[in-house]
Amino acid sequence: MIKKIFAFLLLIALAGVFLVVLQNYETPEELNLTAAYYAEHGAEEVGAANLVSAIVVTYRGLDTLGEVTILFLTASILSFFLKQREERGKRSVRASSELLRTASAVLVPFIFLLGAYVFINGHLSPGGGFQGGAIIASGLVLLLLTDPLRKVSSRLLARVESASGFIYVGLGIAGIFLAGGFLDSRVLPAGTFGTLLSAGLLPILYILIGLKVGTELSGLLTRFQEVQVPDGGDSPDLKKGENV
Amino acid sequence: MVDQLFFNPIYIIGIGLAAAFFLGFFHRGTLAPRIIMVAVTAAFTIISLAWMQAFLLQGQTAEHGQAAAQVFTAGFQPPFSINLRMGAEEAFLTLLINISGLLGGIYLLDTLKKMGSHAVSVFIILIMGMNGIIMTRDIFNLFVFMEIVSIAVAGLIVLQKETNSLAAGFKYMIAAGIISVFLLLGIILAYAVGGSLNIDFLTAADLPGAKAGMIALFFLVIALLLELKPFPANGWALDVYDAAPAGVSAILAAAGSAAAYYALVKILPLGSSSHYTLVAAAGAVTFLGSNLLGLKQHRGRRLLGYSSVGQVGLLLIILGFSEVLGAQRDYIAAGIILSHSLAKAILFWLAGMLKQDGLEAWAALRKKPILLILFGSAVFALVGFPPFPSFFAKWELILLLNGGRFYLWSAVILGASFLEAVYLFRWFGYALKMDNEKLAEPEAPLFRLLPPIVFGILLYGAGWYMGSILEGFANFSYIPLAFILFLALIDRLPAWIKNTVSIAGVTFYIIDLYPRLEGDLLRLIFAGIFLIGAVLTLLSGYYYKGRRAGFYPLALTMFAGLAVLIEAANLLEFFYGWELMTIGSYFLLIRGKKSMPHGYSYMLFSVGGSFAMLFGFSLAAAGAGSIAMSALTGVTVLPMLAYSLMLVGFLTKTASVGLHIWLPGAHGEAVADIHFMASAILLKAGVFGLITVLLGMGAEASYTGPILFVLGWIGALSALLGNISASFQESAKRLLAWSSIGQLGYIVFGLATMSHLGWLIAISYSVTHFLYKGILFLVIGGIALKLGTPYMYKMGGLIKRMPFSFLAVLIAIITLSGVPPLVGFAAKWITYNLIISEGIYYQGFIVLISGIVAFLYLFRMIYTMFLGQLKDNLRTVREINIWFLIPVYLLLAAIMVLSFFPNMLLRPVGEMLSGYFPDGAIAWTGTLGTTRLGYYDGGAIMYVIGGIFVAALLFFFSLRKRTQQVKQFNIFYSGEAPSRPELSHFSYNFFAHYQKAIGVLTLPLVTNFWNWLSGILHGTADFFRRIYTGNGQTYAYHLVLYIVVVFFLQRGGM
Amino acid sequence: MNFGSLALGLGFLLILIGFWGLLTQKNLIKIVIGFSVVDTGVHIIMVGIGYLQGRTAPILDAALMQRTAAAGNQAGASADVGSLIVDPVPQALVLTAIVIGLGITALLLAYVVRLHEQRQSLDISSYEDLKW
Amino acid sequence: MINSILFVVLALLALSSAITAVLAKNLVTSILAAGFVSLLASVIYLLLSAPDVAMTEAAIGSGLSTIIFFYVLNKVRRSGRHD
Amino acid sequence: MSSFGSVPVKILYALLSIFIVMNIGLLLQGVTRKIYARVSKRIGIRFYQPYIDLVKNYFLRDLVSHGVMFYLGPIFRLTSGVGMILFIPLIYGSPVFSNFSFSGDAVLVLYFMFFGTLGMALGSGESGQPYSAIGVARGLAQVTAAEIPLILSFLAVFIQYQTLSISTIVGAQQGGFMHWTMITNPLATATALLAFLGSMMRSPFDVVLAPQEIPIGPPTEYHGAFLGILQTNRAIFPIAKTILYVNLFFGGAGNWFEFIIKAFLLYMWSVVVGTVFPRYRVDHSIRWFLKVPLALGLLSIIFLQIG
Repeated sequence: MIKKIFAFLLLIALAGVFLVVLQNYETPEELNLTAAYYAEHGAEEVGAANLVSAIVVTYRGLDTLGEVTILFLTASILSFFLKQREERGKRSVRASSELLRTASAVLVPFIFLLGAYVFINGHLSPGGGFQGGAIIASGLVLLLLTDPLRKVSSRLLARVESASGFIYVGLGIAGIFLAGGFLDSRVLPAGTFGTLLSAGLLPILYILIGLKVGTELSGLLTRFQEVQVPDGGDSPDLKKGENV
Repeated sequence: MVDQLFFNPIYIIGIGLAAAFFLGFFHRGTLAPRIIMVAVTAAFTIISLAWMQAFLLQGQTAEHGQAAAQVFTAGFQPPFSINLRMGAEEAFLTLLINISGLLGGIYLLDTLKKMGSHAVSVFIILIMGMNGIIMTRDIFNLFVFMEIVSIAVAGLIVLQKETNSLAAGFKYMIAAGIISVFLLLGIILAYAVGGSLNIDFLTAADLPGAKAGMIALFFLVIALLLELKPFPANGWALDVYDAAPAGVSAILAAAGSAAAYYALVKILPLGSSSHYTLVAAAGAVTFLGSNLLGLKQHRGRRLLGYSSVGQVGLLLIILGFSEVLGAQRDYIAAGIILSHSLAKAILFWLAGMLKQDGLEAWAALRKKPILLILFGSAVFALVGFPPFPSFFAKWELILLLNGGRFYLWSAVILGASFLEAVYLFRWFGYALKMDNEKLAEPEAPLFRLLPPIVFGILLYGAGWYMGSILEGFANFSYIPLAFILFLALIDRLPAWIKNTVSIAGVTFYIIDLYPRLEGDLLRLIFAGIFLIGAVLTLLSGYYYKGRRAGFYPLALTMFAGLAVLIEAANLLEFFYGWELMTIGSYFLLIRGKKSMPHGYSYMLFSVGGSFAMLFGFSLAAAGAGSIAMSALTGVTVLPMLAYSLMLVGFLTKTASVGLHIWLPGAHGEAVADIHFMASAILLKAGVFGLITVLLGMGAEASYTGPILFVLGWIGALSALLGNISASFQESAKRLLAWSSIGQLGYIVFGLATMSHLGWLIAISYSVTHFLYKGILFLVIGGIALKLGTPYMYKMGGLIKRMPFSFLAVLIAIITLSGVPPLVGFAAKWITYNLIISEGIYYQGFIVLISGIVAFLYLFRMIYTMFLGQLKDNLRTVREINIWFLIPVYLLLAAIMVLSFFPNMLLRPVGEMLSGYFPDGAIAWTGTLGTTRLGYYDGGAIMYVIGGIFVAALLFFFSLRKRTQQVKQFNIFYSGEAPSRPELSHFSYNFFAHYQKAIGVLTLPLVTNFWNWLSGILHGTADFFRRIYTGNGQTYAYHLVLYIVVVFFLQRGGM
Repeated sequence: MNFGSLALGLGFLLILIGFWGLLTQKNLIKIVIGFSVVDTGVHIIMVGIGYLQGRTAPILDAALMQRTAAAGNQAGASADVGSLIVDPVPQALVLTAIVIGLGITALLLAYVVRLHEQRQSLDISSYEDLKW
Repeated sequence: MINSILFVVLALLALSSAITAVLAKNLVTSILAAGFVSLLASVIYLLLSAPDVAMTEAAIGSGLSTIIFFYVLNKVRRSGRHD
Repeated sequence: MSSFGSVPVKILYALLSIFIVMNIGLLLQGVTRKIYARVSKRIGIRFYQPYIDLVKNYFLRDLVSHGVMFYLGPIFRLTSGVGMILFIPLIYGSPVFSNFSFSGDAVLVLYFMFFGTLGMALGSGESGQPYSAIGVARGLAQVTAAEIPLILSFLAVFIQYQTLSISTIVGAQQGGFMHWTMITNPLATATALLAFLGSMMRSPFDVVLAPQEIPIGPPTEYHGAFLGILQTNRAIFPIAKTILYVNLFFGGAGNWFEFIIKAFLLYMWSVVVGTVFPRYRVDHSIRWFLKVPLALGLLSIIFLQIG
């Protein structure tokens, strides 16, 4: 109880801090220097309609790379952290409902398609690699929900993940030699503004990001999913193809 | 110029990530991932090295700007894209990180093998992320890299799969999460106000100018500060250091701290001076707090955690004082970072080799001497001893802080450093001396041994480099140190070879030194004591059969330090010599069997003393504007404090009362020749220091009165208490040790009078004490060695077995007690003259009666050892080793010469002193000295007394008696012949009645005082460390509380 | 009514609520939940700071181009995209932050699983062996 | 105006579900409420002209995180007692 | 420098001084013992008995020695006594009886006292006789305690006259009774007289020798010619001490008659006290010396400083 009182007092004080922030914060009327520059030059320099994507992939590409790295890190850590252990005693796995199975059979392809769309069009409309990746991963979840024993091939996921990450970095380094610097998207010509094949390397990078994020998130989920699998889980090779 | 094509800093990120992603293709168990890891970290290192080398060659280490390379990403200019910078600082820090990564990776090879390729990629990303933190110039990018590092760390913690590691990792994640919340708030607010995320543009945007900007800065600074684990909001960090695999902790301490530090370095210029103050204050609290709490810690790794946190606190202080430190800030910070990182990594790596974690268990290191050497090097580097970088850094830091009148801050720094020394040396003492029979040998395969060894070498190299670029130290001669290194390298040879080499070396040095000192009698005398003493000690070293591992390098280190004292051209060199001497003497004193606690207290007093001295020197330098030795003359900044501190520093070495408690034990447990070095020679270093300071201080200024008054009383009381305590000792060695305290008391008293005669006493005592104490130490030490006990009541009747020793001791004690006709009397005579002519009656009286008391213990010693009943077990014992007798008789010859011709010593010294104190000089006619008050003719006294003695003897012979030598037990003893010598050897508790009468004077008040102080400190530490409840939520609470408190404190301050 | 300030207020409140969970709940999972609430709060603040009243998303699609043209006509000056869209930078940052947050949450939860395995307890006070 | 009212309603909903998330005794309720906070947040992002963020939050914050929470809860429940 | 004549002449005069002093000493011993006896209503010895004892001891034929140091101990002792006589100017104004006082001042005399003590202690130490060792331990402890007020009183004198030279001090006291230190500095004199008791080995400070307890203390094992030498010294040494006191506190002696009177009176002081007071234990006597005499001595210096 004392602990709660102290916590309460502390949070009151913290609220005071925040209040001071609110008091002193002035809502901006105009875009600041940086944002104005992006608004002004983003379209022509990068060639992407979605400024957020332009920023995420090029201007602040290093951040994005870092973020992808973090997901990769998390997935890697989980892979040796939540190592699959043999659990003693077999437990029956509840069979999922008919409805769910049917729904997933219908929905999953669409979900994957949607994800792909989102990250391919990331430079034009809202959405992009993260969102698309996340959508793909949620499709995967649906699969997992319907059939807990169906093991998503972690090896394949890992390969796709590694390959996309490796290519991403490779393209980034190529930018040093072929364009203005690391992760410069102007390795390819800018193309026509507003079309699918525009914005230089940006869509490609975003696709790679999408793939990577998707596989990483999936990897993450499988790790958590795997820990509750009673034993090693058999993953027949023939099922591999269906999942991705 | 660095080739950007090959050594582009972005490659560190590119290669790192590419490699990490590529590792996904591998499966665990293969060798390839680890090869890739080593190759990648090696590539990182090469890139950093290329830049570092370029900056060093351009000589722009401390310069910002021009030479630094900017790396743009995405092909756009900042602030619109993220850019990286590779300047001198970045090159230095990334180099440090990458080497740590390379070696740390090698150290972790087997752990990583078990965990598979994923763990390897996490490791690579960790190192890459730290590089990123250093290089990026974008605050949000900084955040991203910090998160990368946090998560990677959280992942690596669990390489060790224990509940504690898991709990530590969880707490760490929670803390990192909370910190990142505030960091993000700071970033976004800074962006809202400054309109940019680029550090350089934000600096120009004047954030402190806006209210919201100030708040943004607060969040940024506090978040980065919390990354640096400020006390007390750092429980989580301690757990990580404690529970993570040692290899990971090593990297965290070595590289992680450096990276987090540099993040703050980058952010702070955005803010105003109040942020610097905040950082400095947080640093001071941390440095002091965590070192205080470290006192109670009894597990190695956690203690290292405390120490790491403390060192980072020191870095924060340095950072906070950027303005004051100016161009030297980076030098100082580099020194601290180097010492801390290299030493901490070594220590953690060592911890990983041990099975148990208690401090006592570190004694297992002794089973592999190389590990012990590494441990020692690391400990000395952390405390700030030469030749390590932290020594120079600490010197500069204190100098500049005190130059800027920030006395309290430097006092806090030194105080906290002292606390650190307290636990580090306790620990080191355990490692050196604790019983290690039952401990398992440290597990040190080559891949684990290599990293600490490389770091050890780097530590020394860095120290050398830091010294060579420091103004005032650039011309320092390293030849003696090279000689010591040579001795260390030939340590496997038998002792007599090394002994000969050492004697040759010292002799050569004397010959080389002499022309440089000619004409400077004062330094010549002390050089004589130090170096001739060295030769004599080494001469006696021939007695030793076997290898005597480690003795020669350390002994020579001490003598080198003493020689540096003599030769020092400025305060820095002087201090360097002083510390060098301390190191050497510490290791010599702790060689004895039971000397662990005594070596420890010696070290503590030495460290405390040298810190006091450092403080005093820095005040002197602050006033004079230079560190030349002349700065000691007429100090203008807080002169009273400055001189007092310097004197206290030297008084610790002269073991004057109040600061003496280390001496009896330390000297009492030392081996014969070491005892000689420590007492007859080493203590004189303190005297030399006192002389140096007092010459600078003079006696004119008003503040000198109280100082000299106190000093005089310290001297007088040391003399009295030293002598009285000596009378009650049962161990001959301890008796001599106490006697040294007393004798040094005379010297201090003489110096404190600041008069011609007083100084004459001091200097002639320095010489004669060297002579007769040399004899006593060597003989008694030799006997103790031979008999295997220093206890006098176990001896007796040795005159029959060791007549040469007896004669030497007899002469020595006659000299010591000042009984005419030997030269010791000269000092007594001058003392009377001094007391009366200077009117210092009360102190003088104390000194005089202590001279009388000296008689008690001297008689007791010679009687109980040489006279009385010969014990049965000693009937066949032989004369002490000839190698002891040779130096003894050389010293004896010197005493006899000086007794006949006291003017040989007193006259030139007097003439020299007339240069400083013209009044009251002794007039000399041949051997007759005359003062205003009296006269003394050493030669005549020798002849008269000799004549009377011979005449009496002749008269006795002329009686022509038949003399019959009788058996030992043939005495008048109630008509019985005692059968056992023990029964009739009256020796134990010889002065029981004296003790009964005045034993109250020898109550260990001083010891009790220091024990009390230590108890208070430990109690405080124990009380405060209970804030570390081990509960993750409490730590989260601490973090938020820290933020809130600092926020309101700072607003209140604004 | 300015959405930006409102978002800030909402964000701060969420942070406080989240901290309450973080600091007072003993259950490890609840602590992680608290943490994710805090995270959401921070993200809302970030987006709120980038928001400019009455402006549209920073996507230069056809619709926006038309409005640009219209605005340009009204003002009688050349069209300026910058006066119509909200600040895209915070949004980009939040994207990154959300993903990072997910990573942290996932890792925290993994810790929870492993801790629970060790002691069969979700109470944070069961893991206090390391202290002082 | 509609937007404003909507914003305030959403904000209040978000706050109340956040409180539910933090205080609820039942872990399932808690997790669902936390997911709901994210979902509301993503709607708020839309109001703040941030569709990209909205999508991400919806997919990741309310989607994936919630799923992970449930996985963990499941795992913990199965392997033994809990509170 | 008051050197005179050639070395052989000086030696001759030195021997003369020693002879005179020795006789005075022996006579005083005899007379003292007679007085002692009479006070306790005994007849006592003949006053020349010490001569007889001395001669007897010297003529005992056999000696038993315990070793070199045992052998040399008495020699040390005698050297010390003789040396003291020779370093003190015995008769004021007489260059002849200043002997070797040119080679050192009062400090020399003060410290040379220890030469004999040390030699004696060492010699008796080698005998292996525990009583000797006990006696020495007691003696040293007590003497050092007594030295403390003694040094204070000497210091007071040195300070008063601003010199260390004995003849200068005596010179300053010439011109009548009122110039004596006894009058000009009574506190120092009182201190010195109390301290004097401590070094005379008489009751109440005779626990060092402590007959009936530890046969005769340090010299227990000595006999025959050894004892003869010690007795010789015992005749010389107290006179040397008293004459030092006489010089410093009682105006010195202008001739041998004055010398004998003053020495006798001073000698009697310790005798009288000794007959009146019983024996102290060592720790008692140490404490006693550290109380009254010490306080008096400090007072004397304080007065000097004020005055």
